[in-house]
Amino acid sequence: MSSVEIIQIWVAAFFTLAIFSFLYKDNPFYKLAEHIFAGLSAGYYVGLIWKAVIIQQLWDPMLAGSWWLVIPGILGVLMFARLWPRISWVSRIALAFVMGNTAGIFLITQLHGIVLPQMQATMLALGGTAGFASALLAIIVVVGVISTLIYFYFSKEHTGVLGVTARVGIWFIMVSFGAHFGYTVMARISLLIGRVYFLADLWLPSFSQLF
Amino acid sequence: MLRHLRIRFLLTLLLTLVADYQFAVAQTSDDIFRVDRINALITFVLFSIAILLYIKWAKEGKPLFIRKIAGLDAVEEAVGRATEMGKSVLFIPGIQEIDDIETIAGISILGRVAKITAQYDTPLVVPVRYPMVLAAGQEVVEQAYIEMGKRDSYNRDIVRYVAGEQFAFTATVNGMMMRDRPAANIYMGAFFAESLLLAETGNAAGSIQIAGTARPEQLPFFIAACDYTLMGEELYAASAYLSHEPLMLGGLKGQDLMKVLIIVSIIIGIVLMTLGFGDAFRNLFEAV
Amino acid sequence: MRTIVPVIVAFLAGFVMIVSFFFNPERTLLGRIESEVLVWVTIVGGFTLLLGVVSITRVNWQAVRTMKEGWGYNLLTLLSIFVMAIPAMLPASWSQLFGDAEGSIYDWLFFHVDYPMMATMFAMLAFYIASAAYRAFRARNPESTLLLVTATLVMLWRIPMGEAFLIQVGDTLLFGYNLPESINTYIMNGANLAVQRGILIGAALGAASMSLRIMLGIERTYMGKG
Amino acid sequence: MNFWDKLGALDRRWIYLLVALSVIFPLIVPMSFKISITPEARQLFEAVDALPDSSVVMLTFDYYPSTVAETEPMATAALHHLFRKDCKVVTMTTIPLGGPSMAERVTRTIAREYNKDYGVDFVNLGYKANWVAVLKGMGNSIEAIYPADNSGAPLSELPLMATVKNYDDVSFIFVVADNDIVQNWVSIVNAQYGTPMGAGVTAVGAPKYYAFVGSGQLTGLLGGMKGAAEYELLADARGLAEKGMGMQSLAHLVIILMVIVGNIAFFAGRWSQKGKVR
Repeated sequence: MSSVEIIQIWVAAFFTLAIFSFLYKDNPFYKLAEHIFAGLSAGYYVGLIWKAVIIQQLWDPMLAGSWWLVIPGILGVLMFARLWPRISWVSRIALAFVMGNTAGIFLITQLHGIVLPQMQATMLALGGTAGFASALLAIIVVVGVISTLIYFYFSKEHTGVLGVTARVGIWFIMVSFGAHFGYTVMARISLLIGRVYFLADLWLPSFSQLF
Repeated sequence: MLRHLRIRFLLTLLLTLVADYQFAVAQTSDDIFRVDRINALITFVLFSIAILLYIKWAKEGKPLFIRKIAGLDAVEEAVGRATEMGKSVLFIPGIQEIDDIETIAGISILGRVAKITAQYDTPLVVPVRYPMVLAAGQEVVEQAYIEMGKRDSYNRDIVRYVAGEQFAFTATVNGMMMRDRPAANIYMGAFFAESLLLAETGNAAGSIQIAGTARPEQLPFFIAACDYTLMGEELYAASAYLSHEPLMLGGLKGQDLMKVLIIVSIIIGIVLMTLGFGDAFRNLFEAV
Repeated sequence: MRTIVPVIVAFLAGFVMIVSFFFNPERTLLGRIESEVLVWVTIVGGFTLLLGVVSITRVNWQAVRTMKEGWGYNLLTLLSIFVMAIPAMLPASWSQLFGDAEGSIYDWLFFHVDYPMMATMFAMLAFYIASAAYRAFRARNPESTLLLVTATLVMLWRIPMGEAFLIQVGDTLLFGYNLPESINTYIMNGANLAVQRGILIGAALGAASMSLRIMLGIERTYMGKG
Repeated sequence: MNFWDKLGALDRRWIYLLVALSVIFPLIVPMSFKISITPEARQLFEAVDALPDSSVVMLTFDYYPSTVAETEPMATAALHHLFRKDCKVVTMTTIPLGGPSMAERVTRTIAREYNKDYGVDFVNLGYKANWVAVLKGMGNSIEAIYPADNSGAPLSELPLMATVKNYDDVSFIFVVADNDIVQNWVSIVNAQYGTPMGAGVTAVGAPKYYAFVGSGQLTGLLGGMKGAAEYELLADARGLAEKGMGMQSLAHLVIILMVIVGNIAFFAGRWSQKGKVR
């Protein structure tokens, strides 16, 4: 390990431990780390947008002749009108442009890319010839999808057949959320493993280099 | 007149946009109109009509039925318990800004809770993280107290601003819970990782806990740690049920109609597939 | 004027996308417009991020100026913003410390300060989950019992040690029934898939309905007050 | 205060300590287990493996530094697999905080091992804002959205990009993500342009995406660190995820134990109190 590497590791280890110190209680080290973190992240955005948007998407193409890009450039600058209450309404134009476009894409893709394919995939033949296991699976999927949809149907009281189906729905939902629970626990532990690995595999060995 | 012009404008726009200019470089298909996407077009048209019609009806004040969400009974029961015990109720409308629809739903449920606490003079505490949410929350709570004829019991500190980042906010609220030991904690809105910490502390403080959020990764934790949980769309439905706000209500009803159509289509598909000649029907839903 | 212009802009920006979906972009004027609009949106979108930075700067500057309690921390945030941003905006041709390539100040601060902190923030949750598991997750009713039982099975199934255990259980108690495989088939690809599909369809309808309202200018919450 | 109450009121820092020990212990006493492969991971691997040599594959770095422990092993294993197969790799990201830096560093590090040349064998497009428009816009023209790559070189100067104009020229999209973006890759790109895709996601999101695997919109799925470990094994690129499995095992057991003991303490405490009232 070179001395530069050792410094890098110690800096990273210091901030890792400063964040972990919140587990004991809120303290100045955590506050310090938290505020530096907020600042660096904001600074990262500035560097990124400067390069990826202002230079690459606006400045260079405009120099190359795409003068009309001045329009989105102005729209972008209008966004900052938000900061002054008196002219903040101007920023709505820019915001409306982005929101409207996203809405237009979403309106179609949610129906075309999610609702239709998911409906189609649920149209399964029940009791086919492929054997008991796949027949059972088809029934589980079909009953699960329909009863979940009915559970989240609000225009009728959940009584009678609807009530029974919604009841089945809730059991299905609990199984699915149980799976979600298990997976989420797994996710959080993995992240801890990542940090412990860094501390144990890189930081600890650097001690022997120091002394 | 204006309406007529609007339609003319739209048609002209449409025709200019899709006229055949022949500057194709590489053509994937010869048709200008994507005939293969007609199923998406039909879905899109049906969907738009359903939503817009119901919103129109809701605005006109037509009675549109939404069932009462079971979770709302649980909320009322919890507030009732707090009254009996002479303890306070803690309500958190999520940790997001006011432009998040989950926060909006949370605030409208807060209106209902405030009415009950006003009626029985039960202390209510609402910590919020953003000035805009503070303003909206204060407005709703004050309105509720006035409606119940308890203008005098209202004070501006019911909804209070707790500054700070996600975990700092959580730490402060947790402190409040352990100190005041509220009889009921109600969480309605957008929650993230702090859901765990809040629910855990509330549990240690011995409070009844009711939660509602649309975030699927937080729902399981709320279900396991709270006495009742409003899941996903139930949060919006509860809010529409209480506020009768035409956009929310109309949207919800329109979506419900679509759900019926979807369920019916799925069932037809399943029956036809099971009988062995469903492929043609199933292909109607092919997304290309 | 203050609402009608944004509403028209929102409508047109969305309308182009919907029409172009149903027509062949290559042969119409529409295709050209669609492409251009999308480029514009990515540009304007970039400025939204900067807006966030400006408001963080403002909030912290206010705190420093009025010497609010703990203003030293706010000053630190301000300094961090500048230390990160300014070298990144200077051309890399001046010095290798500038720009954002490997070896620059920007890259170094990101990988050795920002990155470890961000990775640690969420790692803390592992501890919180364990303590909540002990103190709050109760099998208080049949629903939450089912949830916890499924969660336990899935947690076992996803780790090699647990999987071996489940196979053992299947072998000795259930006549060689393959437990891990059926967890994958019936829980993950059965009940879970079905519920997620139902929720997906519901959420897609909700998102589409919101989009429709935004496009038509019925829903204007996003514009804010003023 | 009886035993059960004391057990219920245990200070949470003891539990934190137990979790820490469960993760540290396997580092001191290494444990190795046989890692089984789920069908979803195998499908993804086989779809990538079946691509003809020198196909163009798009690999996305749609994750924040906060989830690298789960996602980076997936991206790394995928890169090993792709470079070994001589595929051409185009990387991009929709994550503003760190995405471009991580894509650059990970890709270049692995490319060095296989002597791959930048611009010929792989390109890092980097970041552009507003992912919905980015995903949609690349369907018309990648160059319109990305006039230059991450380091600022115009796309026209990169030989690889001369053959990759839009999704039609991409054989497979390998999404590595820690957020809902997967859903948009599916509903915007796969549904409209038909490009086959598979996803490696954090465990938090994984249960949801089974619905897309079931509908055939995703060819396969890797869920969390276990999913990453599976791909590492399949692609013969052993790394961090596989090593992490031992730690993961013990920690899961600790959590399960906590749930069980916590519930016993709770119900036993309740039961003993009932006894007293009588």
